[in-house]
Amino acid sequence: MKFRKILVSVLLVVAMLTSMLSLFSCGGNKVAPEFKMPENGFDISKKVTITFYHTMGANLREVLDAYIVEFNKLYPNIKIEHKQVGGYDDVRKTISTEITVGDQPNIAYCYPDHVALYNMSKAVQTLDVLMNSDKTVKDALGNETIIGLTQEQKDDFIKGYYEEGMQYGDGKMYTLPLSKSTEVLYYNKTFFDEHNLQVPKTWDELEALCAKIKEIDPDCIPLGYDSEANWFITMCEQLGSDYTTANGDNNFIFNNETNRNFVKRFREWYKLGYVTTQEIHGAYTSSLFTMAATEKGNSYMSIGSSAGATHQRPAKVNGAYPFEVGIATVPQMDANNPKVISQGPSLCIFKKSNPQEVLASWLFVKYLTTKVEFQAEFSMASGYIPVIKSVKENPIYADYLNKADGGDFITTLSVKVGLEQENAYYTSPAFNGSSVARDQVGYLIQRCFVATWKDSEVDAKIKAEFDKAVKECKYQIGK
Amino acid sequence: MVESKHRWKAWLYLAPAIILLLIFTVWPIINTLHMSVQEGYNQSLAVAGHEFEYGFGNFERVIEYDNFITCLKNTMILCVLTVPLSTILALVIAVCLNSIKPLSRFLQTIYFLPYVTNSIAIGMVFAAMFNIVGNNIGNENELITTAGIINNVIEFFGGDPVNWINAGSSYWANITVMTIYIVWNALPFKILILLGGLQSVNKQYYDAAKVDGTSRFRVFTKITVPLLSPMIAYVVITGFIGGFKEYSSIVGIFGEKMGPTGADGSLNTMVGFIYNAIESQQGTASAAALILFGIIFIVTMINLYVSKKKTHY
Amino acid sequence: MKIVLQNLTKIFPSRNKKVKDEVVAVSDFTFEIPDGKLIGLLGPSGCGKSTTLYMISGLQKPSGGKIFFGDDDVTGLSAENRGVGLVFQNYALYPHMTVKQNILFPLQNLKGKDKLPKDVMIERAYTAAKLVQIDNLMDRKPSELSGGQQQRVAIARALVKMPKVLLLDEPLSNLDARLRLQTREEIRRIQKETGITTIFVTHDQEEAMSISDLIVVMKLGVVQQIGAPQDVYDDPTNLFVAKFLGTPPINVFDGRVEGEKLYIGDAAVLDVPGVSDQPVTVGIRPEGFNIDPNGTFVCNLQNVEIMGRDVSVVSTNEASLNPVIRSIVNSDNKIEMGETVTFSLKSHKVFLFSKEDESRIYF
Amino acid sequence: MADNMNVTLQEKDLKKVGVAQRISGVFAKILCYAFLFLIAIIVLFPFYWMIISSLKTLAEYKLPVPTLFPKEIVWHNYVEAFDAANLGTLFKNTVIVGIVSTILSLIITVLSAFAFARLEFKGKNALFAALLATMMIPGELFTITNYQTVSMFNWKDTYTVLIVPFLVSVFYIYLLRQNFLQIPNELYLAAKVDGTSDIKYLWKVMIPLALPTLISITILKMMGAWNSYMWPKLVTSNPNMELITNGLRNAYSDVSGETNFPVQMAAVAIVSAPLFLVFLFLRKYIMKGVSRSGIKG
Repeated sequence: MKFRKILVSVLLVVAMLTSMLSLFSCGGNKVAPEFKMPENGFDISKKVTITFYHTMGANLREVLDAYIVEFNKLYPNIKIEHKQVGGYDDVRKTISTEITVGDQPNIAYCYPDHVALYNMSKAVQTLDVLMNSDKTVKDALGNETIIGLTQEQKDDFIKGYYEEGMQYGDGKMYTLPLSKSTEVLYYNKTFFDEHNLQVPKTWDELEALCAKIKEIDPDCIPLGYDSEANWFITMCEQLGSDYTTANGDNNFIFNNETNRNFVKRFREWYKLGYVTTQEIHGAYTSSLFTMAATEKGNSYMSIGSSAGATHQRPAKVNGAYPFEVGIATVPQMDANNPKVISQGPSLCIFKKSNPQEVLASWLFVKYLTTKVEFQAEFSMASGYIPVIKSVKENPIYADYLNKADGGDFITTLSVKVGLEQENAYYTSPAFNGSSVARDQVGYLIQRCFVATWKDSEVDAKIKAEFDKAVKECKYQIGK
Repeated sequence: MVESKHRWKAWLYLAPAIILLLIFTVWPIINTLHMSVQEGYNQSLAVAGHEFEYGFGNFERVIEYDNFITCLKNTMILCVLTVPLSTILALVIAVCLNSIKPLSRFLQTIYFLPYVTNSIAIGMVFAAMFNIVGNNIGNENELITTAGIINNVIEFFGGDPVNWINAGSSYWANITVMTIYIVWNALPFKILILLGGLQSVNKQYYDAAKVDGTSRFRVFTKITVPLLSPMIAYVVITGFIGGFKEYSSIVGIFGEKMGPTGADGSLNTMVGFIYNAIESQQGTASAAALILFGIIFIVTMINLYVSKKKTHY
Repeated sequence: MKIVLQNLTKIFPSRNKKVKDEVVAVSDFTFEIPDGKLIGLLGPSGCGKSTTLYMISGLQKPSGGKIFFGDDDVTGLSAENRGVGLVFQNYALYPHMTVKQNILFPLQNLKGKDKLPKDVMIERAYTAAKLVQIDNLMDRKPSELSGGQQQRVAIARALVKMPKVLLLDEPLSNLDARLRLQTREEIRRIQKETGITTIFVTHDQEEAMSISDLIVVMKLGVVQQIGAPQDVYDDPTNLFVAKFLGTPPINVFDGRVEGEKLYIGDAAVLDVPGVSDQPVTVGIRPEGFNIDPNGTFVCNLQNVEIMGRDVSVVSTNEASLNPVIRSIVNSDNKIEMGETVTFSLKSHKVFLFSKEDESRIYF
Repeated sequence: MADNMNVTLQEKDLKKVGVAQRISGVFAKILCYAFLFLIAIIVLFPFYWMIISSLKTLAEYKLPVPTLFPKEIVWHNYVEAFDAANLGTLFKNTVIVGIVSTILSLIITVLSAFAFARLEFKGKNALFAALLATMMIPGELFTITNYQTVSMFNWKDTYTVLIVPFLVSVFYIYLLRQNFLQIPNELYLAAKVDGTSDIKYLWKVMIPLALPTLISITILKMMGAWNSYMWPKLVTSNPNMELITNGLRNAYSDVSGETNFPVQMAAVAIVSAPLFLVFLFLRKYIMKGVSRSGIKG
């Protein structure tokens, strides 16, 4: 009796475990197949529901909702469910977990490194077959348009933003930009005018300017640079030196003489008290920039996100801003061939076994990225830069841009500057590990700046820090 | 005992728990083991149908890694500092609380509050308290624009501000802050347990000691501590297990870079290491988790062995 | 060392703050305890005997009155400065220490010039242990000892620092009957050997009477009577004391005095010269009865219990306040089993108490 | 022995001893209170900080020199926090999940603890030891696998997925078993002799006696529901299915996506308030339960 009971229970447990094991391990390849354009194109009679993950705050969701209504006038059969999934990292984490069970959304906010991660599971749909399709679709209002993008539409995108979708090393298009930001140089216009200072266009000019400002106000730090990583990557781009590559076995090629030299140069600036960064300072450098000039440690320039313009504006004193803020393109190596970083979300589409879903997703992505009114309103609501040039011709948006100033309409000013440098945007390669590289070069700068080394050993130490960063990058991606 | 012929009944009572545990605990453990022996296992690749070789490469990778040694060291240091400190502090607080009448309940309630509150904000608050905002700390261009409240207090008493957690701060300053934060976090539970223990100690032991003219210190060391030894063993063991799982408190203060600016990762812990790897290298993460499990297991066994020798009755 | 208690009073404040309801645990206790005696504090639970003991030890502070050890006023001193040894009811042996460590503990507390060298401490511990005959158990833990052994350890621990006063709180209550007899003799012996003034608390009158030099009977915080056990037994000051002492307990009757004669029921049972006419409560010790066919006190015989040397006669009477009357007579008396039994009374075993305040009426 | 009596007393001035001992007693008390109050301030400071931060403007919050009291009290932060995060629905979800999971968890825990404490079966100790060993594994590692499991069951976006995976806690079983073991086995035998069924015995005897532990399990479980963050976020894609803590992070970013910390702090305060209140009212039970369960460890 006894033994039978035990036997039965043991057998039960074993059976359960094996059944579970087999259930899970047969999972194998859960990825939906590559999209193939259906013979008849998009079927507007069948209902499809598509999900969209993003990070929009409440005010942006309002804009989105309004345009979903508009979109549904064209395609009443496409139901859009959208959800704010925390911040960008939350989106990445959620989706990468969902991919493991084939449960990913249709469309998501993405950064290049997210796409690289999803791509390891081959989950992201390349857009080429969609955006180059010349099949037509007839919407509910009776207009017949091609499913893909017209050449005109393609050309309308700001080039640097558009090319971000193609930097995955295989020449294919994975994402379309939605709204963008960049880094800009904020400067204390009042102070500059007062002391007759010129806004620096190059790093050499900046260095000279910092020296000058230090003479005027020895207790200041002339420049605050928020993102160490952006600084490093932008310098690579401006100098034409290697940073990373999406191809080959060795992705991390930033350990080179040129890069070590600029790190060494900026380290000297830091030691001279010319510059500080967000991490070293312990808060956004805008807090130094907006500080009263009488206080110790304030700064007169700040390089930060164009989307954070309102934080670069000093608080009103007696109803007036204590100084006017000016915004300019960040300093360059070659002012005639400027390079500025592009940030902000793009949209990617995930593979699904139902091609109609993919098509519907594409139509929505196309709508959001090419609809002038949406791009204009979204930009005005968010302070981000629209991704298509024709937005500027929109009368409401043109009006908006005209209001730009260094006070109440500082956001507009930052967008305006962002639009003016439309030819300067670059993108860096995206691959599994591109975000690791980004983190590591940021840490690299922090470490080099903060460390106290003897003059004689600086070169060797910087080299050692570069070696360490590369080693760490390789480890993190499993090499 | 009874019930020998109704053995199936016990299994019936246990069935719900066992079934759920099999699905949500045992199976993940098996899966973890499985992942840990597939070299370079990566969920994203696995989803795409990639096959991995079996072997112990993941374990080798973990152990050979410099940063893992750092994590191990940090974890050990934090354990060795925080567990005795929080236990002793909790013991002193409990003894003080037990010796007073007015306000005792009120103070008990206050000490317990951290136990019932949402901890998201607390790390930020501590970081703000120890913060220094400034530039070029530690050289001739030093420009501190503000010091956190702790430094304000230090300056008020005439001391020099300490760079606790910002760029250029020393490892031991960081460890000090972490120790304070972790101890703060650990206190409520320990106070509660030890106070409960104290209150269940027969008062006559103290009367007897008083009649014998025992000094307060001797009462504490010779009577209170030995009588509380089972409770102390309990909080020490749980403290060590918790200490080895330390992670979120460090994120709370230093952020996910796990260290002050310029020394990223210098305060990383074993769990932090696992988290780093869990997104992109599940094989390595699994191996590290198993290693952590092994270490916790050994430490707990040592603790149990010691406490068996040291606790009385 | 003699101990003097002067108007010692202890009032516990009421638990409930709103209702003023304080408890007087000990009221106005004045007594001089002679040096080197064994004193039993006796009374039912809640009579204040333990409180008195704790006040003498210094663990509780009196609300009023004074305590002297010898000529020194120790009222303001706390326990550790009084040099007393205290044995707790449940011994309070430290469970984590061996017998030896327990006994050594008080010695290790000594500081400064009182500090003893280690070998002296151990010698003293062994002396104390020998005294209570546990020197062979020194390395055991309290949990490995029997109740009686634990009791001895507790006494040894109290004695080892050579206290001026040894205080024992219900020392025998946790022991079984056989051990109790043995241990109380032991306590007596130890007290005799050391000559330390010893006070012990008990609710068991037999225990108190058997070993004490003096007993103090207490009731509701008030001292009823103090004296040598036999004196208190033979000459109780009130009904409470009379009832509290003696096994079998005293027989109590409703009675009255008329014309200097004591009547129980209708029978005049005893001459009580000098007592005015009044209703009284009569107490007769069991041994106060004589089987006497010529006696005047007639009771209904119920049972005769032969106890060897003595015979216990169980009878009833309408005037009896106890359910039965228990009288103990010499077994030489032949008792004929009939309906009734007739007694005459020994006058020195008969006590009269006032109906009003239960105080003794002497005759 | 009496001759050797300790004579120190006579040598000292008795009054001096009395006064000295009183002073040292008072001094110790003062020291004790001072220490306890210091600790209390340290413990309370972060809460104070949370509340004042929740009443500041974003600009003031970001001041480099933090202010100890808001210059301008912004109650509106609380309104904003409540409105923006859909807190009403999240409250409701949390309460439902908290109550259902607590009840089910209690039933499962009681049954298992009873089996471990009172019934005899082969492999009991081995099984119990195995369960205890699982407590040492960092739970985060389970997430990936569990996520796959619930997705396979198609449980996403249901209450089930928020409740079921965490119903069994080895720790609670352990606590309750220890508590049950404190109850004399004679009671069980007596009940058996009287023909009482196991369930009736559990209900009438064991549960009332183990009430403090059960209460503390209830509280811990409720707190768990209240504080769970990662899992609900992972397994819900419908914002109406999220739990309260998820609401803390999502909704308080301003235009540029930067977190509005004062509003977030206000949300934290709102979210913490119910736990605080429950604690203040049930303090006795909670502390007794938690400490009792601890003592028997």
